[in-house]
Amino acid sequence: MAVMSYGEAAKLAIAEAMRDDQRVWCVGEDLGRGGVFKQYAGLREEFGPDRISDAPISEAAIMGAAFGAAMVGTRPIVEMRFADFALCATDELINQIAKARFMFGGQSRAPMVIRKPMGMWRSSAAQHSQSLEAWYAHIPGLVVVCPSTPQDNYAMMKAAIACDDPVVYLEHKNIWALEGEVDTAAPGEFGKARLRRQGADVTIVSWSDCANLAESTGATLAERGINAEVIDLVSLWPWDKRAVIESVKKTGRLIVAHESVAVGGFGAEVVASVAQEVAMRVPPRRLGAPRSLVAYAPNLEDQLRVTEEMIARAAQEMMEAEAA
Amino acid sequence: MAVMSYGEAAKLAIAEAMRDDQRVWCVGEDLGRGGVFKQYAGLREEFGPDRISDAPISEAAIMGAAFGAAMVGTRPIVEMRFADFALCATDELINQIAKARFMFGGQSRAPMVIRKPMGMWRSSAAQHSQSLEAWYAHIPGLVVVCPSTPQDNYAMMKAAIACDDPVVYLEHKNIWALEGEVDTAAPGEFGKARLRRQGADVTIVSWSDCANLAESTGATLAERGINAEVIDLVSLWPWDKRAVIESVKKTGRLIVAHESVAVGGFGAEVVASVAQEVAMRVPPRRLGAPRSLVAYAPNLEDQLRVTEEMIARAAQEMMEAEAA
Amino acid sequence: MSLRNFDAGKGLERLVLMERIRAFEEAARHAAVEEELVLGAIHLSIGQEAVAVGLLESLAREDYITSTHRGHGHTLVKGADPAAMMKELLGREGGCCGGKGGSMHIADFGVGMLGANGVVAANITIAAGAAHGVKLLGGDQVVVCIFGDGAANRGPFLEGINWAGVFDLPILFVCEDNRYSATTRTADMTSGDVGARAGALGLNVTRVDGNDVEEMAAASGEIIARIRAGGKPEFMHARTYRLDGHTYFDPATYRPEGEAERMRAETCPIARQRDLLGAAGIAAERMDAIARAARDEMFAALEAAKAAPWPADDTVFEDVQDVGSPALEAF
Amino acid sequence: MSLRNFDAGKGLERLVLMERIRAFEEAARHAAVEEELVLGAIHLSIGQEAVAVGLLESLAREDYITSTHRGHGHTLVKGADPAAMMKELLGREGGCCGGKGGSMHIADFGVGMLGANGVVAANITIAAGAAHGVKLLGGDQVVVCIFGDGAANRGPFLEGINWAGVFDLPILFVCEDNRYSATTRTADMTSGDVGARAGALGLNVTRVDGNDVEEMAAASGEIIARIRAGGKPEFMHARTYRLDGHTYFDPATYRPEGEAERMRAETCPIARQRDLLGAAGIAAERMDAIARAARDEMFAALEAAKAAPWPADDTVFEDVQDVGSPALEAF
Ligand SMILES: Cc1ncc(C[n+]2csc(CCOP(=O)(O)OP(=O)(O)O)c2C)c(N)n1
Ligand SMILES: Cc1ncc(C[n+]2csc(CCOP(=O)(O)OP(=O)(O)O)c2C)c(N)n1
Ligand SMILES: [Mg+2]
Ligand SMILES: [Mg+2]
Repeated sequence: MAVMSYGEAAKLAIAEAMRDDQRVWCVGEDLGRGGVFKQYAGLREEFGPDRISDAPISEAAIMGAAFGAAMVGTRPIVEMRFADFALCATDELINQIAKARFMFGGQSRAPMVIRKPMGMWRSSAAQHSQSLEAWYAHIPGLVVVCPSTPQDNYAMMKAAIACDDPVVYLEHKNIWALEGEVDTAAPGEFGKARLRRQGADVTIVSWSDCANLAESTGATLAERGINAEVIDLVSLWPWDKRAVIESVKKTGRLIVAHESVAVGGFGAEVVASVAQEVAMRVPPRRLGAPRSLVAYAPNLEDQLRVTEEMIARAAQEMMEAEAA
Repeated sequence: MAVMSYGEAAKLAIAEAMRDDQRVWCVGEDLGRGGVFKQYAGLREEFGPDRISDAPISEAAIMGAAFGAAMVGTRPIVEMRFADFALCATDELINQIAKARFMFGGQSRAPMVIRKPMGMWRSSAAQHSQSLEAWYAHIPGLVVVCPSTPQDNYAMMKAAIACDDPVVYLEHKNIWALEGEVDTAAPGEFGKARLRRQGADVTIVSWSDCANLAESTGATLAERGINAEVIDLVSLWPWDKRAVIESVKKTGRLIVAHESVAVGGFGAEVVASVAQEVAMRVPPRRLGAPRSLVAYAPNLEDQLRVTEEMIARAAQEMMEAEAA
Repeated sequence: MSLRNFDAGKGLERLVLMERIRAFEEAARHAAVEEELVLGAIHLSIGQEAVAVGLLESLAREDYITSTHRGHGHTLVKGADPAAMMKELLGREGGCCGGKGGSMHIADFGVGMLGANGVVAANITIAAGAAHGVKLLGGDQVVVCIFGDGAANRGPFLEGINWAGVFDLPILFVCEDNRYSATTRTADMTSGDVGARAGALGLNVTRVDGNDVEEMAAASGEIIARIRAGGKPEFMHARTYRLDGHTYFDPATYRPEGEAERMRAETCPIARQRDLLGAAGIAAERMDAIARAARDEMFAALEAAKAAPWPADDTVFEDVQDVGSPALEAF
Repeated sequence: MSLRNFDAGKGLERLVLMERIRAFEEAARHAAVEEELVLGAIHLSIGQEAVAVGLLESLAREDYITSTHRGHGHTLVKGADPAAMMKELLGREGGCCGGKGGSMHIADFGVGMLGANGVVAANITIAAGAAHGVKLLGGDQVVVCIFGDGAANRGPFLEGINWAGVFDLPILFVCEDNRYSATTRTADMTSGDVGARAGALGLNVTRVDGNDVEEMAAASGEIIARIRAGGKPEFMHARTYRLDGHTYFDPATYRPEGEAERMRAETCPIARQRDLLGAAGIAAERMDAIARAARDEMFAALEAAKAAPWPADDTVFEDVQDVGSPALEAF
């Protein structure tokens, strides 16, 4: 198994898919020079400017044109640069791409991967830091993926490219350089959570970079005598409801932690779904950003972050609450 | 108290506010001819074409320009025609309007009312039927209102126009003609739920047109011997968490019903928030649309609707579950 | 249109197509108004038939078009089955979109009709992308993208046309200018000139009388041949007039008095084509028979639609998505 | 620029402003690169100073501008305090946005600077709206909206300019064309001509050498006077060149070899203005002193910023919204 970074892992998946299938191509601003995070570095040299295509600063056209090209038989990978800019193409994604197959009675498909680098990235402020995965999970027709490790960024990218549905693919831009082993033979599966740590005391559900935080919190908690089960959802639609429910049935305690705003976040979906099916030992907890905007000053930005200590404290309180 | 329709009630509120404050104006496509649902009929005659302003088919410009005009001291009411088309102005609403005051350190305000007629309206199909209130509730900086009665459409419109924050104002397009008494002296309050029916057995939380369904379900349930407490949230941000929690503490049973897609809907926020604070007698229930798209054929459309019978059945099952 | 070089045989074919569009829409309106069988909004192109007919005759079945909320005519001319279209308007099984789309989302991918659209101008970037896909796949199809005058004020107009210019795509953009955007005179909300906009975006622009089916056909034929021969994207501004309201239930009282009546009398493309054919010696009876046949065909399509059942309830869970489909047990 | 009619006094004032912009950005770059005190991306306008200076001198404090991610120069010339700006870049208390915005959201409403923007072209519709607001309120301010060449490919370019034309607003749109959009040569992704686009949208278009501050000032003065006198919206296409990378950490290796060096040697607006002033008899020492003073001012601003504390933690919950504020207990 090779060790590679989160960014390289997705790039490898794309390169392999492009070698296998001539219909796959990538389009976005500055891709010819490797893309803003170098996620495409070197690909133009291998695949040429038509398949690693630059684009005007026209997010609506990037999204809309890629969709048109998908309808006639290509398989585009669309680069939105920052998830925030994808909001300039919301009609195209929500009203067109997500709905076309249904509205047209199954006549068309939109086999597309829509890459939207998400999340806080030191001092990028309110227009370059958003995490809106909850929005996309709410939209019928879309598949939503939030990988957190090189392994999953490889395997899920492969799966996303192979998928005939439009996949909103949210990479976290804070972890491009995160390294890890990648087993290229292990297939990515939508709706299959990754068990990051086994434990019987408390279930911690997370995704995207926050899942890495959740895993390390698990280690910290173990030192304090609490065995957390850490579940990385990997994909939010479909999501592995069964895995979470089985875990909470075992632990009786649920924490959901995510970087995005807590109010109306996907954590609410997880907590609500579990609450509808499992009687828990103590009330569940959600940890997410307060309903405020991402600020530029680092100390202000830090006020919005879910931290290891916050998760650990929540777990400890849940253990103590019951003991009391 | 005058009896008027839901549509007329908002129009009256706007007319009164425009008489009181010269800075208030309305802008959107076809407003000069009264707007697509006649919500502005007659206003141009009183206020002239500058204050009841037509617009090009340029949703991004309608939203962006209204915001610019708000920054220099006017108070625009923005008409988006169908909530679906507002997606053409998502960057403007989410990245600009919701964030400006914060990003600029409090130097600016966006006192705007953004009207987005929402919801299913017989055979309007997937691009003219969406309910995305959950999206806006998730966005810091926005106030979100979903009135369901003439009274609230009057009072909340008045409050929204007076508010210095941007208010996403979601009227349900199925109930323009719904009539009711309007007390123009009763002020609208954000974050204050309306108790549509008192009861001790089960709490039914809803908003928008579904709240009307919830209320009539309450009557039906009463005939079956179940006393439901029906709460209409009226505004989703802020929302009256206290009122809901107090009610569920009393009834021990919670149903949330809304027209929008259940997955990732605001119902998840309500259920999760309650689950975090109240130990319920039976698991809470969420009723919303399946994660499918709104279809044109009436029988297909009906498959997606929450019905009175569904809510009533859920309540009965919850009563029986415990009895069993 | 003068009689020089006029091919009456072709002219009759064009009349047939225009009459079929007109009859389809009259049947649809009948179904909506008299029988209340069409539940959603439908937008009629009565008075604009020459654009669809003249524009699309040079396309092959494999070529692609994208259309708007006012797309019955385009769809029909591209080759869709009127019975399937009518079933779609009535939301029935056998409708071209299975009853899921209705008039505003009418589509027939089998004949290269990639969809009407309920969002003004959204089809512009999509069409540019279809042409982009054709180019990437090495195909030789041409794409025709039709939109209204109001659509020229939305951002995708700029983004989509620039895209086609940058990537040199085989596409013809057609502004079907019927002077109105819903209830608004488009000129009042438009600064500058629509054709000039496309010109400034680097495209060759052709302006035509969209109510003259012969002129439409001649101009379109030349342009599409140029594009097919490997030329650049082009733009056509076709002036026409919407004789009816925006939707079938719009009385269109906002128009200047007498405008619609005058336009109906002077510029109806069907009447003009009949005059031309008459001058070329075609008997009125023959043309009346064409109109009658069209009417019979379309009212028969309506009867077929009325007889069709509703789609099966559970189709509402199909064709949403494969992965995480609402049809799966788990959800 | 010839010496005929050259006003050396004015010319010196313009040099001062250009040197101040240059020095501000060099101090900012120093803070970013050498001291790692600027954490977010900053976009320098080094080489483009003449646009900001020539463009904005005809504005009064009450007039409005909107700017882009590359907005330090515009903000400074509009009258913002460089110390407050530098504090903002360092994310400190006393920054013009309280440390919440940083370089890309720099704004000073007190001097009519309505904000930089992190979203390309988003400021175009906002600026049109500011002018709309001015007109509705009966004010006499003029709005200047500045954006890059890359922004002309986004939809809001069309929508915002059309809006200004339709409503006849007091606004000047300025495309600050530095030839690049991030790492892409804009021409490669642009079909047609940017000025022609604005012309087709009904606006009068003026093309200027944006590296000639005297030409910029003369042209801008005339246009703004026309607009202030009740004229129509106008458009200016100012050609310039970005001497540095897109962000301070971009080495800009994608440019043709020698291009940047040649442009630096031939077209730097500061060097050109010094040449002109020299020819008009201004001593080099006097101009050196201006540059030194600007440097001193801006490095002092940097020192002041470094000495400033972080904003109070709980300000992150302020100025989100009044109703449902995260600062309230309830949430
Ligand atoms: C983005 C968007 N805004 C508004 C509408 C509502 N609408 C439907 S058709 C129409 C008028 C379109 O005018 P035009 O493009 O000239 O086409 P026409 O109806 O004249 O064929 C409008 C405003 C819409 N469907 N989509
Ligand atoms: C909508 C949007 N797309 C992409 C970006 C990323 N981006 C930031 S600056 C820039 C280049 C802008 O080029 P131009 O408008 O010419 O301005 P310049 O940087 O040259 O001043 C890009 C693509 C963005 N900020 N917003
Ligand atoms: Mg029209
Ligand atoms: Mg540029």
